[in-house]
Amino acid sequence: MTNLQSLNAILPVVIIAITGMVVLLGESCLAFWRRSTSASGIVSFVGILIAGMVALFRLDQPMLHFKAFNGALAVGPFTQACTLILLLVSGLSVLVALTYLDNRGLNQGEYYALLLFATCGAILMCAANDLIVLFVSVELLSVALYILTGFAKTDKKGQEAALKYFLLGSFAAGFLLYGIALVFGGTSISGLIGTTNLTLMTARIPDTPSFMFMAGLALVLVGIGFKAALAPFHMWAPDVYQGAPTSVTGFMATAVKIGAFAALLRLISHLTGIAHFWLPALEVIAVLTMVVGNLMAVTQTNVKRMLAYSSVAHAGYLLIAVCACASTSARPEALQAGLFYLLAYGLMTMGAFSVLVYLSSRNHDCETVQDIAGLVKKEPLAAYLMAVFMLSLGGIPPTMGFVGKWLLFSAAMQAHLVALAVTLAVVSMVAVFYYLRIIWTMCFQDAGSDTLVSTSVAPTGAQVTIVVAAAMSLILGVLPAIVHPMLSAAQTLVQHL
Amino acid sequence: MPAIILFWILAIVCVGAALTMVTTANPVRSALALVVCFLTLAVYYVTLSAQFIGAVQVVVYAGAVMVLFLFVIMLLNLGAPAARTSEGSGQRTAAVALGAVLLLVLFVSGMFFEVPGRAVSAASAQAQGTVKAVGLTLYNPHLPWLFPFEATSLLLLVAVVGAIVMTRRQV
Amino acid sequence: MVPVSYYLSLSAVLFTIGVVGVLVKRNPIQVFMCIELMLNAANLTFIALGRFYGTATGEMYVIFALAVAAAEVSVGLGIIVTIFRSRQSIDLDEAALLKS
Amino acid sequence: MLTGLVAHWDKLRDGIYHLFIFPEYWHGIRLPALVPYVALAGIFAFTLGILPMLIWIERVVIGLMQDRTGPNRLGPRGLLQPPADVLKLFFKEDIQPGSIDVRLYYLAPFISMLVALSAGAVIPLQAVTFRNPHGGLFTVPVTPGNVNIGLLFMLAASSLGVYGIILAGWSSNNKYSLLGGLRASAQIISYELAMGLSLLCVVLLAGSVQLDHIVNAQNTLPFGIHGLPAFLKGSIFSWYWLQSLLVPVVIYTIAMIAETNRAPFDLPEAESELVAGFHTEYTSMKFATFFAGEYVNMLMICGLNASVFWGGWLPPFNCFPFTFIPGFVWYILKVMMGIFFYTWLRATLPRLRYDALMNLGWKRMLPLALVWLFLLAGYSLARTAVTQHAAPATVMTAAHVAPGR
Repeated sequence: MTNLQSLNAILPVVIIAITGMVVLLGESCLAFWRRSTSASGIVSFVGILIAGMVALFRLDQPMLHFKAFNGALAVGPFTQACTLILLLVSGLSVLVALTYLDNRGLNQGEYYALLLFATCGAILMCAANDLIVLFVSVELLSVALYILTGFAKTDKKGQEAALKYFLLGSFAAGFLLYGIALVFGGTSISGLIGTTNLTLMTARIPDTPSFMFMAGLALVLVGIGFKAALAPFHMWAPDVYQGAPTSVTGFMATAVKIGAFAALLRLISHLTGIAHFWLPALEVIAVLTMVVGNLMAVTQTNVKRMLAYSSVAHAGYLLIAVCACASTSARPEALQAGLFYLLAYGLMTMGAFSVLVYLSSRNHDCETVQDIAGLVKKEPLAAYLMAVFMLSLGGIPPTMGFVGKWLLFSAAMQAHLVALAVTLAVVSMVAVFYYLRIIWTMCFQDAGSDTLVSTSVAPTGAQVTIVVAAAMSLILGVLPAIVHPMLSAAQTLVQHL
Repeated sequence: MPAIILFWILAIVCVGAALTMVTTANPVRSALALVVCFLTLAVYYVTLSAQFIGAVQVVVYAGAVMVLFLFVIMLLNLGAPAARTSEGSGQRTAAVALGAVLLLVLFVSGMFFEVPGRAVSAASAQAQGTVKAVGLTLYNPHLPWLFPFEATSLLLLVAVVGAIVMTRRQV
Repeated sequence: MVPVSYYLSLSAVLFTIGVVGVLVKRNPIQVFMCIELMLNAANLTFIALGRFYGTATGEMYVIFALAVAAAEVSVGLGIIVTIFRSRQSIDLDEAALLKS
Repeated sequence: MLTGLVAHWDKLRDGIYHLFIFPEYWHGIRLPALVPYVALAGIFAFTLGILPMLIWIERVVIGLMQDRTGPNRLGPRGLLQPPADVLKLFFKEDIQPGSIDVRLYYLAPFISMLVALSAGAVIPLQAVTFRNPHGGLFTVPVTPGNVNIGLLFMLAASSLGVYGIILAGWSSNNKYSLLGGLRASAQIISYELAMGLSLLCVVLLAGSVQLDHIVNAQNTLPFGIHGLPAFLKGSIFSWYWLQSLLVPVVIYTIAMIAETNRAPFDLPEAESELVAGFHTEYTSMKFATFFAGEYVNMLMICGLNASVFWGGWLPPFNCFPFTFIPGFVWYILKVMMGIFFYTWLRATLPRLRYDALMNLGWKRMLPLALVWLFLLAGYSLARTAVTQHAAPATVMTAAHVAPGR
């Protein structure tokens, strides 16, 4: 496999990166481009669309199961499935941003360029077959997100969120890098130098790996745990989600999680031989994350913070899929469940945040739960679609969230992770409470005194996003088989470790 | 034997500088201690015959990164902060305890480590750290380093754009 | 030659000092410097291991880590300067707008 | 007698050349092993010896350029002025301002001086030829440390020099000093990029970052054209100022002036705006150390210039009168030309405004250097393809044993 063929294999990433550079150049060189408020956004969207087409057409090409760039990347069906999910999410967030930025007078092409580069980072995280590539791509995603978080420079909360996110993110990067260093040392066996290549690593690890390797693995997991906001490393998430511009929060909540969990799934799938070492720890973290996320979400009065804790809880659910990967018999189901849940989580979270962006463009400042009281009378469409997302997040049929949870539950049962399955069932009950509370507030509480003031900006982008996300949540909730080809292709990851 | 003595001298300087960096309240002193720490690390790299990385360590970390830190500290005039009591002693104790556990784990992992079955002659090690050897490895089309290198260039582009976006005055 | 375990132990000490520093310090610039120390501890490990393997592999990791650190520094200091411009203080304790 | 001299000219010349070839062992001492110490002593002595003279030279040159006499009171043509200056600085009152950061305040000048001197550790003065006991010849560069990262070491040393200025500005607790320190750090970091890129152009052509390799790589026929007369080999036309097609040397020269904070880029100590910038609060010997550090820095950075762009110890033409003169003389001559250039600019150009300085660095020189690096890479590839010559890096292995080099 030459490097040119490898480059062809990651064509979607290349397209996205080039689109980002085109946006930057257009913004700085072309006057007519700068005068238009949304040229950059439209170009970005077109770029994502093209990349998505390429990824879609390649989904069922079996020849693409290979390691690109001499083992730096694994470009199999699993990567392609993740790429598609990420492109969907990032396309939607470009649309949301069109509304949000226009509304805030922040329309700068750099936003879209950074969004595109962050998407590149997230896709590369899914494809990374070497820990150092994982590190570089995590940083590519994170550095772009630090800037996007602080993009509204007049917003003090945004600045503060950027600082917190940056400091904790870099802290996590330190753990990740040191963990990689220890793995590099711990994988050396007699006569062979250490490696961080996942494929080579699997062959190197004996049944009882060296202590150094285990310590390194633990630090790597801590680093990824920070990025994925797993408890007890989730402290930054609520603050950052609340402070960041809402359109960024939507992207951050989805893309980072998808990237981090794809990386985690790939990493863990290569380590099933020593599952007895890491499985107990991950199970504890999963239970802790689910419980903490849901319990904290109940007490929140701010919608964005509530969604932040809910995303922590969903990280816990996703961790079930990771844990289930330990069992060889359950691994195909676990991967399928994980991928489906990532798609579901991406759609419904993105949808929920888009509703908030849409409402803020209609001058409803939706900070607290009280702000959305009686929304159904003022903005019926937005309120109903928000209800769809809440039901989906809560895992109530006939939505996508329900199917996802069901898949996770059955994967857990198949892998004999009864404790996790039971916890999932119990905390889902708690979760239903706070999601339904939002719906109840929207429908049955009295509206505040604020009146509807429509702004000059037409929130088309956000509207499209909401409708698309809601429609997909419902359709996939009823007919999950639509994405089956994608998922079954992804199952072949098992054969192509 | 002289190598081990040099190691210990540098280790004392390095750890001392790192501790000073953490314990002093004055950011300028802190930054200077870190510069000393980075310089000793550069000397370590040279003694480990990684001359290129040693030079890059000085140019990038001591020459650019820490100068930027000092520049920002001075620009924001963060000099010596007023004596503060807000640093909770409980949090500090917890942090130190956590650090002790971490240190124990990492020590155990590194303390007894031996590279199995390899004895590298000093001459061949010397040849591995030159600019030429590093370049030939990094840009070798049959090794996996080319791709992360390209990804890093994208990361640097993001950083350049980001730094300008963050600090540009007019919105 | 100094045994590789010496270097690993030294980098463990440096890494731990960095971690404790991040948790203890309240000034973001100092927190950030502690993070830099953590990254450098990892670099020392890479170089020591790579040298004892007898290849230039260790250097590769350090080159990427250096580039990442440089990128983080430029963005991080940008954020710190911006936050200072808007509120004339960067203390982490005073940064408390974000509370539930 | 004269005709005899002419007849035996070739023999005589070879005889004189052989005087420059040393035996490898002399009374059991291996001479090549002593070369670094000789070089260290030489560089140290020359640098510190010429320092007081530099100030006199500068004043005389500026005097000439501005059509006035310059120093003329002490001694013939004011030649006793330098020792008098040194004495004056020694005996001036040493004032320590209040409310300063004492340790850093005293540390700053010494950092400045030490870092500047440390750059001298890798500078190659010339190459000497030795004859081993079997009659074979080999050359050794006269440098304290012939390390394989020489150019990077110079860059590192020049980038550390800013600490002295920053610390002086900070510890003085004076707003002018602080502003000077801020300006200096921003200026030096900005111009380091262009400087590094212009040096990279040379590295690209020479294929090495070891300084004596870079000098040796210039010892070819101009542009590698075959069939040119031999006296052009390693001549002024084959040095890298021309071989890298002029632009890098221009960029380097501008950047080196900014790096050393000299006029017209002496913003950190602009007396019309900042009193004296970072060294406002320094008196007596501490001031003298700063002052000397700046001149040492200039010498070192001109030394690098002479090595990488102006052929180091190579004589301007590879023929009789020039090759007689030992290489280090040519080298010092080239360094002093750099110093003269500094003085020339100082005497003629007004100081830039700060934003103009930054614009020049970031918007003109950096893009130009980047573009030029790409062009040069293409040019070098094409040249290799046309001449079927291996990369210039291999030139250095072809041992050239002309004496005095």
